[in-house]
Amino acid sequence: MTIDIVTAINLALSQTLQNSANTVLLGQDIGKCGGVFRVTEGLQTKFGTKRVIDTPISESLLAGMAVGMSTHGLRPIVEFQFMGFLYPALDQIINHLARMKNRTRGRLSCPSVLRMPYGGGIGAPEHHSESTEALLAHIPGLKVVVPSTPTQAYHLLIEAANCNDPVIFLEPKRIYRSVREKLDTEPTATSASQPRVVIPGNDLTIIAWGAMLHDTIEASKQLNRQGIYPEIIDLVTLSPLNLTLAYESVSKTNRCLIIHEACESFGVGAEVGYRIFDHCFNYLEAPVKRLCSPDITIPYSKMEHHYYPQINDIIQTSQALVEY
Amino acid sequence: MTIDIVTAINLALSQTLQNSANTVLLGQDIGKCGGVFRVTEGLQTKFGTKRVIDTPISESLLAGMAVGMSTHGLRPIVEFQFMGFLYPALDQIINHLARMKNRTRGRLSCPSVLRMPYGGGIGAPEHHSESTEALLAHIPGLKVVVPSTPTQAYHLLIEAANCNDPVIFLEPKRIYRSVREKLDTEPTATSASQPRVVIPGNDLTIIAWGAMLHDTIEASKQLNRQGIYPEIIDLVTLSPLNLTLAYESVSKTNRCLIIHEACESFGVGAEVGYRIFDHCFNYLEAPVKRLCSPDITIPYSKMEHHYYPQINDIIQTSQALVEY
Amino acid sequence: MTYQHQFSCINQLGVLKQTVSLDTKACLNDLKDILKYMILSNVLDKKCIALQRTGRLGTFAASTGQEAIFATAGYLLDDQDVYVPYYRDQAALLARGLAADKVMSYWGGDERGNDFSHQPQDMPYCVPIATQCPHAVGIAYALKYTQQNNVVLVTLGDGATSKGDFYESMNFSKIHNLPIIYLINNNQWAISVPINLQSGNQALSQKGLSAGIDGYSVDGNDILALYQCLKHAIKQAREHNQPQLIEAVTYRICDHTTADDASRYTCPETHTHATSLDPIKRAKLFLKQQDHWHDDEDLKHQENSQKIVQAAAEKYLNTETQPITSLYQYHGTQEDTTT
Amino acid sequence: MTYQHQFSCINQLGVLKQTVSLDTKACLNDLKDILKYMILSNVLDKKCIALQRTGRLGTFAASTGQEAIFATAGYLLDDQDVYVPYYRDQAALLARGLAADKVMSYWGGDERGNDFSHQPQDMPYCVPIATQCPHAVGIAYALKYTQQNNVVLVTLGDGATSKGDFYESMNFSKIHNLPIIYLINNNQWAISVPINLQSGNQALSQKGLSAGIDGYSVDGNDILALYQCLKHAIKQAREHNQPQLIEAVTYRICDHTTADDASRYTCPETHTHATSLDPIKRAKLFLKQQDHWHDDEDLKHQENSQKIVQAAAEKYLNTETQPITSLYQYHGTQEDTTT
Ligand SMILES: Cc1ncc(C[n+]2csc(CCOP(=O)(O)OP(=O)(O)O)c2C)c(N)n1
Ligand SMILES: Cc1ncc(C[n+]2csc(CCOP(=O)(O)OP(=O)(O)O)c2C)c(N)n1
Ligand SMILES: [Mg+2]
Ligand SMILES: [Mg+2]
Repeated sequence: MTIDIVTAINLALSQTLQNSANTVLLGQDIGKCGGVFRVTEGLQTKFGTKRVIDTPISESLLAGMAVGMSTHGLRPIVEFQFMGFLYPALDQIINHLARMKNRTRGRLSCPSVLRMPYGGGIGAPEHHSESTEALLAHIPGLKVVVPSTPTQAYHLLIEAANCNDPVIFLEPKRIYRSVREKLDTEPTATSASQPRVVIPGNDLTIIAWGAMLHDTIEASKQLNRQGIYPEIIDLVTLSPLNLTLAYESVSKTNRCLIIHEACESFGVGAEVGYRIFDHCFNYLEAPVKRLCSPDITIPYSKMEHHYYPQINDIIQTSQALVEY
Repeated sequence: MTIDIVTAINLALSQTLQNSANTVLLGQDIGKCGGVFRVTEGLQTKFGTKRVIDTPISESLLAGMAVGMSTHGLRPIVEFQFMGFLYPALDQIINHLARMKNRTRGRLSCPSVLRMPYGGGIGAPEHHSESTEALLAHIPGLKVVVPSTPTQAYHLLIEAANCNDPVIFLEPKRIYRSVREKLDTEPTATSASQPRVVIPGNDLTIIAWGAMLHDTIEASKQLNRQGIYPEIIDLVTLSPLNLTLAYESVSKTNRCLIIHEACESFGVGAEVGYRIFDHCFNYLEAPVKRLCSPDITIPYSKMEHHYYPQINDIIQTSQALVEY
Repeated sequence: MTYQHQFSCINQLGVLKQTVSLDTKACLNDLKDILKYMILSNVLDKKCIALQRTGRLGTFAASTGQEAIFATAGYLLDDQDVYVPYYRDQAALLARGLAADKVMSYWGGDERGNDFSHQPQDMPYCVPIATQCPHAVGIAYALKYTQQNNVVLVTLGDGATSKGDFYESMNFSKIHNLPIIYLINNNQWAISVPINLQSGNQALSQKGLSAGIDGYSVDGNDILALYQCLKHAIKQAREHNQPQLIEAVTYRICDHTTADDASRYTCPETHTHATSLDPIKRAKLFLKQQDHWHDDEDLKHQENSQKIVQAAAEKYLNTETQPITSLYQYHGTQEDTTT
Repeated sequence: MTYQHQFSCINQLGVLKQTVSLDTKACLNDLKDILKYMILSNVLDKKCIALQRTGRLGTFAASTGQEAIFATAGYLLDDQDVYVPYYRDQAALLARGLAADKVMSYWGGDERGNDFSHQPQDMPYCVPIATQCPHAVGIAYALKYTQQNNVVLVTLGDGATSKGDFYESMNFSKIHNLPIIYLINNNQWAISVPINLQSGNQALSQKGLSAGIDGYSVDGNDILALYQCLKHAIKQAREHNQPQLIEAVTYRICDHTTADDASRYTCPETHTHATSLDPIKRAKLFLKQQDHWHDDEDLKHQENSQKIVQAAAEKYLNTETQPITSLYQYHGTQEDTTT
């Protein structure tokens, strides 16, 4: 039986609540409603209202409570309804959640997970399609991860829930239901948050994550037919960055393309691109390229396909890069 | 008579209040107290409490009021006391100030200036030394500028106050009082927010802004004695980036160093570095280098000099780059 | 400084309470107009839901059962006043003159839905909860500063009263005595979160006390109570620069939006009861008793609304999408020299 | 649901009001201990200011004139309770057992000043205004969840009551009936902003009403009033899980911090008057009248405090700075497998 990403996360949450009596879930509509995307469906019935807490609309409070709960023995997992509603919580996240351990020289720490759906492409209203992961990646003390398959989501969430420090867990809502596979609950040998080569290849390296990874895989299939074989890397962890795998790959392929749906300037692609330029300087046969959204506000749903990179864009940019 | 940056900004504010009856100033302690850095000294006495408004401690409200004021005929200039206290306002800035014009197809726009001191090196308490300009630079619709001299600060603020859209005005507090010059109030031929070559040179290009620019100039003097002549570029506007001058320079020097006091990863240096790598790919004789703070929380004052790049670091990195 | 317990004027059968005096005929004429906008909003709701269900509209937030609140607020403001909506305000916007196709355009995923050319000073739809409150304060300050005799009316949901922006706004409004009215649509739900998990106090109007603002709770299905209360509040704000807070108590008998399924978390009995309190029905009963509405008008205005909405839908469905260049056009990053 | 007008027990001359009954001798012994911490805090303030003026300490926030509030709060909590300070709480922290050199260490720019090993569950200093309130709520939830019979006491300034975090916190505390006490140090100023530009209501305790929390205003220079009020609040929170709000009304007779110059914006007469209301002086007068403090004790405890503070200063000045590696040590970015 195959399951989707929503179900995988639900199972990981359930597992965590089962194993750790100190884990609590916080968020708007996560109780009876099961969350606006149904990720927490059934959990309140199973674990009670004290552990699965339907909260008022106070994002800043939620992040702040995560600080207080986690420094005092609980392990909060907070759901933010959409990434566009995270911003009121940034103060607590930047000034406290990320810093409490450093501030108290390790006396108090903040084991907590902040989950939220991110990204567009589902025709949602304004503010429901944000992809501002770069803001979080810039903050020392935060770990930022993005799953792209059900099994990975499952293990990544279990790992995040067991981490002794705060983890931002970004859920690619566009593929919540569309990517399915048989769930393998066996712990993996390596950490689930390590970058991985999804498809090996020799002609160029493409780095992606989340929903864009699947578009990249799709584009790759078409590129294969033209005799172009990209090596595709799933970054998984946006911060702290570990690009060892990427450096190895680019040293072999000599070409690199980075793909994300956030707007281009000052996005995650800038850091990844810079580092690859820097480390692979002598191996590059073409400039490292980025394929991102333009530096504009995300359009309302009617026009959003003019914003995100589309599969065809990936194909064309890859071709150009190989021909450079 | 020479004046410092604080005085230059004060004069620009006074000038703006004088010329534009719709300009109002908002902020904590900006009235009788004149602001914690005395930037607004005397302005309330001169222009009254209706135009120079001492506000409650509600940063989110201040940014939100700037939205409402600016869409309805006023031109608010808001002082945030320190950049570390801006975070509660990010929601209003990202979701509204930057987007109102786009959202309403130009019907409503937000001519406003958000001023704040940023950066460390003055031995201030925790949260008073933030340099998180990259977060703002990533948001389409915002202009982010940083002055580094009194005359430039004056013209840049006048320009910001006259801009029909929101401008983030970052004030390098470490050099608030230390950099002095004779104020030239004559409007410049080119816009004050254009990047500029501060010192021409041929051996490498160094890009900096704000307080670090002055450390760079200092380091450059010492490098000159060793026969190394950097070309120094003051970026002035962090977003939207205009790197034409930088590309020209690097095409000539073939080497580039970017300096900032924010932590390295996902900082402004990543975007600037990436773009220079990309555009100057065929001109570079060495990888573009960044000299930034490490990816850690800003230490309390006793240790902060272990955090920011120091003049000696600039010298050494420059030497290494020239010898690459 | 107190908050008032729930104020109502007409009972469920539309009967005027004995203690209430109807000041003028004008009032009844106004109420009749308001009722027409309520009906129009109701018909528009149904059409938008149908369009969404057939894939021709995006997520849509209806305001069924809450029409009286918005229609009255939108109707009572002057043209030069500023209305600051959240996202459930179609009845108010219609009463302010918005063309119904704009509502569809907005929920259909087109920024031009926010082009309120009928009242270009009104704020656009606001999605991030409670963030419209600080905007309203800034606008109120601007109005007072430029000595315009106008007021700002800002609406928000019961859920929005949990958010810091709301309190910070009220606090400033009171310190500076701004001409502003906060109108809460307390429909008992914030998506699936019931009011008792949203606030631990007795009445949301009580939240004004924190700022020193008088708060009123009013029956949000009672068109006359809303009319009197809002009229009073607008007057206080306009003539005395006294910020006002009104909690209109009602019930969201629709889903939160078309993306929601309220049956997952609501109780059917409560829902049935709430439906019986429908403000449109009650307003009709009342106006009939006052001889300001006649049996044939039920059908007439229903049909009339249907026509308007049908025409709007056609216009909406036949509107060309924006040129791609429009995506790039409205980001202010150019300097200019106008002062 | 009400808020109480300012509660006081002893007048300026230290005379017990007739209406007040002193329950036990124990109370007077407690008050005597509290007074000692007030004196210690006062002496520490002076020393820290001196160190700052001579370049050996960073910016420092004294609490002169506000010692009674903090010393009483710190003293009355149990060891297992959790104290959540802002940045003006040295008297409370001393009463909780913090070594005076830690205070210097913190304001001297050394993170180890936050290593409250005396009460490792207490929160560190909190600089961003009002942000400690949500932490306190999270802690209170954790305590109740694990069925510990402990309470959380969080302090904040009058300026902090303008910030959204404060209201959002109270709202949640009341919905979930958490064992939490909010204690406001209303010292009339937020740096240079006077209370009337900070809040437009009559009393800050009134802000609790928004959440349905009972609020008390108490004379913050009256050690007995504070004692009784805080004791009652702690009991309500501990035994009945009722969140509590106390506004302690006092005056900041010191500068905001050493970086401030209050003479720029305060009125000298008010300052002089406020100084005459000094809580230490009043506490001494009262305890002497109750035969719990004797003339020679003034000097004795002053000297004793001086000794403690002097030793602390020496320890602080002789402490090695941290190794550079410490800057990198406490950023949690490693996975681990403990559950
Ligand atoms: C800051 C923020 N958080 C979460 C959301 C998601 N959301 C949309 S509507 C809603 C409920 C709002 O309830 P209420 O204020 O009562 O208004 P109603 O929809 O009931 O009219 C939520 C949580 C949002 N829009 N903004
Ligand atoms: C969010 C935020 N904004 C601004 C500041 C700067 N600041 C430090 S103390 C202070 C005044 C605080 O006043 P109050 O809450 O009354 O406490 P007090 O210092 O008077 O005890 C301000 C504005 C801050 N620390 N945090
Ligand atoms: Mg609601
Ligand atoms: Mg104060």
